[in-house]
Amino acid sequence: MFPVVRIQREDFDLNAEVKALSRDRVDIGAVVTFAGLCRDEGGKLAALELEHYPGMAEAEIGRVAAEAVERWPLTGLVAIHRYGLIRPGEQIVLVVATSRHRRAAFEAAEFLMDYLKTRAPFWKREHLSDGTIGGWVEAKADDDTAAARWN
Amino acid sequence: MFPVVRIQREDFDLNAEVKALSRDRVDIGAVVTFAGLCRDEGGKLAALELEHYPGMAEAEIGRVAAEAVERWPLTGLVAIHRYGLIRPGEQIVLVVATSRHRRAAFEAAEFLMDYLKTRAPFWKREHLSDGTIGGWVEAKADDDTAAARWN
Amino acid sequence: MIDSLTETRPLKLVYFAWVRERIGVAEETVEVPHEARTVADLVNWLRGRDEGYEMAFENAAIVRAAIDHVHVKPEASLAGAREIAFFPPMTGG
Amino acid sequence: MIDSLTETRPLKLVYFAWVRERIGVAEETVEVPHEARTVADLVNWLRGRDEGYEMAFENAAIVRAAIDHVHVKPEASLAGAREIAFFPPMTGG
Repeated sequence: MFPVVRIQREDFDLNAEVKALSRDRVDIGAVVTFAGLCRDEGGKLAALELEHYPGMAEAEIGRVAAEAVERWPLTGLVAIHRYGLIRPGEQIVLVVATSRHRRAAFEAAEFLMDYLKTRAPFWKREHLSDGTIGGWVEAKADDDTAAARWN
Repeated sequence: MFPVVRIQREDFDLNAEVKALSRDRVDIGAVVTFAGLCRDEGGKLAALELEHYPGMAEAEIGRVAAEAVERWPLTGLVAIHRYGLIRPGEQIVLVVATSRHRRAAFEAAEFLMDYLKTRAPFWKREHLSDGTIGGWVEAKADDDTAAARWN
Repeated sequence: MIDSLTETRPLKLVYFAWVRERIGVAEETVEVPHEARTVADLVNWLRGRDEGYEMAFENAAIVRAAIDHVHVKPEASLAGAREIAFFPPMTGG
Repeated sequence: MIDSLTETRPLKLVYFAWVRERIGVAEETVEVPHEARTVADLVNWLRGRDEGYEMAFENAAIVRAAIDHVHVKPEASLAGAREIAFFPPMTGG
């Protein structure tokens, strides 16, 4: 099984990705998806701008995905991360993990998200509702703690 | 937030359920879905027959969903369970949990599935590829262990 | 003792999966003696009715019960129950 | 010491987010003295170049580095590196 990793400006379709992994298969028992959306933070935010490191973003998410494939008996794995300007309510990131059993699919999806948060070279900057450009979003210690759980 | 619980014979649409929870909202950061599919067990199985206890199935899943809403700060929660004859590759069960942050959405979805496995009044019987009706699927100690994690 | 009307009351019982198959009916309303106060009493009384019940409850600890759509333990009281269900451990999801 | 051709080599550097903003360019190829053998050496040398670099690396422990698309620690060797990147802690996902 080879994980699918895509870094793209355009939106993605959760349903199409799930269908692509499960079509014509009868050995999958569990499909777990995670979609990360842009919040407006109570009206404060007009958009998030996502900068990324082309080349390394694909490589790094690919390494994390390959590690997930090593650790859990998956039948499929997809990771898609968008860059550019993303408005509240829009999708930023998608992970789909399929497996025979639910525990592997849940764990692999959570693992991928935790690592993606702390290792994938993306940086968020806030565009505020008043038209100004806010600061760069600061990394959260919570996310490091979450990623450390898997060691 | 009031969880959606549906017990139905017909198939469901993952995408429609996600859209229903997230449409016109800008306060959701995380959408986790779990779909449980019927496996063919290496060609052995022609279908799974799912018997359920009408009335109690809705009530019990409703209680588990209400408990998830108590425990995690969710913005939305859906649980759908099918009954009747379900063929390999078809969907059996769906859980969708949305929240501001990913940890709550992941945990609530896993909790709901673990409890649903051990407390929702459904029973699976195997219909075999050779045309005969196999036995009732036995409950797994694994599932009890998984549910006990949340106590 | 069980033949007087005042000493029994009707209870609606429902059965699922292999419990249903062994007993041979999906639901029934039976006259249960007042002495049967708990789910465990009811199970004991049912086992004496015929071979099907005896088979269904041969490993009584494995059979689950619900009163009015809520899981209960063997020691649960039958008082006020409208519908009592017996079924194997659940295998949904 | 740094003015002889043999004592420097060109390195391609790329910067992201506020590291990029403070330095003022997204990428550049700079002549780095051979004495700079590790990422930490390179950071120290860059800080001496001008105020922008000094600001970018003022809290050097916070800035992350990658060599040829792989995260590395400050003590990582620059030998054979084609592209060295500096950026703040990641905030994707």
